[in-house]
Amino acid sequence: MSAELTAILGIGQTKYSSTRGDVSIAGLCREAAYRALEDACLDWKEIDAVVIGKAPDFFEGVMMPELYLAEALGAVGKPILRVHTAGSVGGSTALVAASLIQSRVHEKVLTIGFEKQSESNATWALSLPQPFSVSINAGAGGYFSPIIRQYMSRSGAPELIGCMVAFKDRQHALKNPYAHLHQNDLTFEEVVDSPMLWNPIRYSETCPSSDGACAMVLGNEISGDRAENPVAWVHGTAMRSESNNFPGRDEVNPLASRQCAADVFRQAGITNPLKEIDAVEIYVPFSWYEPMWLESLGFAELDHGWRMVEDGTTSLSGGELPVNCSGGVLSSNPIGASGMIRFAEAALQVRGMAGDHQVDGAKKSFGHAYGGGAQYFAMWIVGAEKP
Amino acid sequence: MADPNFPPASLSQEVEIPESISGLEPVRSVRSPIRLLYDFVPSPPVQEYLRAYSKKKILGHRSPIDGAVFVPPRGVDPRHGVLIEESVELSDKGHVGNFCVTHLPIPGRDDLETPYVSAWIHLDGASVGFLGLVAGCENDEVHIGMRVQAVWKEEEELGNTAENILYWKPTGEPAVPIEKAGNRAWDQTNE
Amino acid sequence: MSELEKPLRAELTVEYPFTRTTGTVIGAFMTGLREKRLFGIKRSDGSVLVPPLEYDPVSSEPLTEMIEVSQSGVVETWTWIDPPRPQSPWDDPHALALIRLDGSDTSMLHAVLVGSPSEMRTGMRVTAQWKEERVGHIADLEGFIQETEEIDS
Amino acid sequence: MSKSNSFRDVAVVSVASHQTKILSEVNEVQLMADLISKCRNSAGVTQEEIGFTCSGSSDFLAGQAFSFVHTLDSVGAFPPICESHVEMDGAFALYEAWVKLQIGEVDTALVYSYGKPSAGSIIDVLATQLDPYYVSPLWPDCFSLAALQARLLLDKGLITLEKMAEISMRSQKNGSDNPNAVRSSKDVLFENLMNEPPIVDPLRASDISEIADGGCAVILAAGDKAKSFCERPAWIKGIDHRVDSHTLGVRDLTRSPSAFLAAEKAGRNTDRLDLAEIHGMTSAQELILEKEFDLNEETMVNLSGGSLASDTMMASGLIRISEVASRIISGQADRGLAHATSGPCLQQNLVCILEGE
Repeated sequence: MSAELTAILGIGQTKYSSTRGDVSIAGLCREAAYRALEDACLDWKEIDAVVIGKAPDFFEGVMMPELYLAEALGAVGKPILRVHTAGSVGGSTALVAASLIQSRVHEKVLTIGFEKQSESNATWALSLPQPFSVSINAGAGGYFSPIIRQYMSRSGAPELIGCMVAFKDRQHALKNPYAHLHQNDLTFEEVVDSPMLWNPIRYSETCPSSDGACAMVLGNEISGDRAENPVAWVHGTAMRSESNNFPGRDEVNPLASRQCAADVFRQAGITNPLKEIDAVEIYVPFSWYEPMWLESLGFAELDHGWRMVEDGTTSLSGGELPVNCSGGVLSSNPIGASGMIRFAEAALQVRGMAGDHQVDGAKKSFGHAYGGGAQYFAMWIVGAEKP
Repeated sequence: MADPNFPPASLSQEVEIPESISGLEPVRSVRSPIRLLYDFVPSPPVQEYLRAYSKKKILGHRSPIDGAVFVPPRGVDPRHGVLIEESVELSDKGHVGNFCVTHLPIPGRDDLETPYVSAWIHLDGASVGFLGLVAGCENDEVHIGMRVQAVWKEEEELGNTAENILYWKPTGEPAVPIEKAGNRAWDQTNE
Repeated sequence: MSELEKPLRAELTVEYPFTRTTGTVIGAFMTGLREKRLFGIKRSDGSVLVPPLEYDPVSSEPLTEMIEVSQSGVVETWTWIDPPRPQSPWDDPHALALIRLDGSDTSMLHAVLVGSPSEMRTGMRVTAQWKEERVGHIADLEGFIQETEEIDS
Repeated sequence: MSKSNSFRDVAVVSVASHQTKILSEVNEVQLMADLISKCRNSAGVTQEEIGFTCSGSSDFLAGQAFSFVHTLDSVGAFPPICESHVEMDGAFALYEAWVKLQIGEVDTALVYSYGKPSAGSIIDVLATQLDPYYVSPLWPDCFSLAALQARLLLDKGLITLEKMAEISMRSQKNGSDNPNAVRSSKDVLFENLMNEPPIVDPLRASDISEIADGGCAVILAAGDKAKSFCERPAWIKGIDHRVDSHTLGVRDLTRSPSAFLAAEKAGRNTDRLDLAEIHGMTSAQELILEKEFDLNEETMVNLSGGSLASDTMMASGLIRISEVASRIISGQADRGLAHATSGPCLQQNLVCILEGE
């Protein structure tokens, strides 16, 4: 028995911004969901099931919000699932939706990730002080900065590589009308001069806090064949997790990341990712993670990922492997949706529907998300042609 | 790709606001604060760990599978998924496995002057690091592999808390070589 | 047991001052509350949903036609709350009920302000009682009280 | 699941669960390490042999964001594992694992879930589950909402206080054989239950579920693998879940259409049922469910005492599945229905039909 071929039939996003003050939580989600349905030329009745993902419920203060959202998302009388796998959740959610098609349980599934961070303060939600523990680590930056420092010392990367990634992604964002940050006049010097938050991480090298939702309609082979708009075909899906803080753990290049990548490339029959993949959307909440993941995923030799940044390989303007053409997490970060945006943007590229940030003739692309202390990984490879 | 400046077609019909309120300043947001109380009781191994601090002792947990020592104790070995019952007393000396210079204030820690250094402290005898503040030297003197020792509160201020350790200060001993520092130590001693 | 031997425990408070943006439909209902008015929204079959949602709660189709409904209605079911939860808008014991307002085809959850459960029964008629100071919040509605005409009859 | 498809044979081959009023000797991570080890050992599998792991838990219940990350320790997730997590009852994690096994790439799955409601106030926590604009700011507690539902049933003559007391009595008597039952009694008297004053009118204390801490672990395996792990696997003949509207004033609260639909799609009516484990927060909800599932005298309901005897939010549904499965595995029963619910007044429901060979 083999898996049912799975197609991405429709994609919908909301304009990411720090506060979507004009909508309710349901309104935000419905905007993305309707755009995805309209792209797929379907309506609620034709959807068999809904899969929702988002980061901690504390962000909006609605526990298990899929219950409240069921009636806003066409799910009444249908199955609805809610996924939560830390920062990778948007990616994992898309993979659970894909598994409902691959298993032939359903024919058409709506999947959506969202976060309305403006309802509260995300930094608080992430660092609720726990009794009896000494709180000295401020936010995710405090956790990831030592790991970045270790990468720098291991690879010998020049100090400004992180700034180069941040500048490149913000330039890419100018070509994506949905991106949160549109910094038209930003200069590289301004990126470098930005205040240091968690040495070596500058403010300019971190992601914004956004409101937003991203939705996709996935379908089986027949619905992919019959679709009016171009579809993307799923060539591989993989997720991996590993524990945190155990002896000998490679935090810079976690084994779970390497194994997840090996699995997804194997499924897609890809032996030389750099040559065979045309566009990449990887989860980069802190700029340095671009070269780190390029190495871990096998797009670059170990300790050489930073060279791809330095020589422009990852730039949309003529690079061999454009990375985060959408502007990436560094330009838009509605946490629960951020992983799904990577997956959706990868699909937009092979559908040829990425507008101004389209990579010409992209045939195969890679979507990626990670979460926890770089412990949770979700990846997919999508193609313009059937696998 | 759809234009984000226009609503999706299905949502393009405007809502008809009743005339009686149509000219008034509309409500755009509501406040709904949430306050939930939890009774936090640490697990027995953590209770033992916290209590030991009042005697200026740091306890770890030793895995029955491979002898790896975890601090603070987690009650389980995270690689093998088995319960750990054996406690071991650890030295209050170790080395900096890795560190972060933070320029942001932490909510609830007004006592910390920024920038400050938080570090993964790898105690002698432990197989993983745990977080601590490094002080007693300039921030830019802190480096991976630097040997440190705990600076404890005064006897009369000791309680059942990890806060008994004010910070970690350099000992001046020769540094642990970078390739043997932090998590890297385990692979080299056990493979 | 000495102080040192007692199990260590601590209270953990998780507290957020959420501010929720409402969108047009919920915002209009909240505006109505501020103005001592109650609104519903028409569903595709012509029935009226109170409080209004921007979508049909079964079909998920968008709803756009808001209309005013009566401030009086019927208790469909109820229970007795004693004591009220610390964060609820009420300090005193009261009934919690599903109330179907005249002109509405669905019921809404709110309090009925009576002194004891013996004063409550399914089918009783109630009418809205408003707070003096209203900001556009579901608790601007202090609750419902027994309709006086019914007591007379 | 649609009827036209033929699905791969997947079975529950091993279960372990624990419930107690207040978990104090160990924390959730240690509890789950113990249960997962027991489960794996009884099937004779190591974590490396498990193709997919899926868990269910709630941050709100734990009072901590990303709480499930810590519990990954209890699995022993190194070498890395293929894993996912739902912020739902473990029964839905089991559904996700069943779907994964249907794809055919892996043959074995570990499912677990846990909850420690004693750490906080579950009735306040559950109020945050409701419509955030109109309902949650009124802080109605879950039992009050269930009481509104019970009164509707009573007013319409669909149930009686006597019927409710019979359900409570059944739970307490059945629970006396179950070490995980927190509230149980061999000698409970019908008159005493009837004479209890209402605590959330019209519900009496014995009509509402006994909140408990706990967890559950289950191993699923497909085809021949299942037979190699277990002499008599509990085959999943059908599994489905559905959701109703969230708005209480829109629903007919005397019914649970999603429970009915899930049971129908899972194939409830294709053969007799020896037993059923149903998940309700009140005796009245159990009566609604019995009707939706068309249960009659030939079916033994809640032999464990059910969630009235011990209700562990996030795990109660998975525990229902494990209770049915363990009775099939041991040969006590041939075919059973297990049910999980979530949301106010039975909003979301999952049904799993299990069968021995």
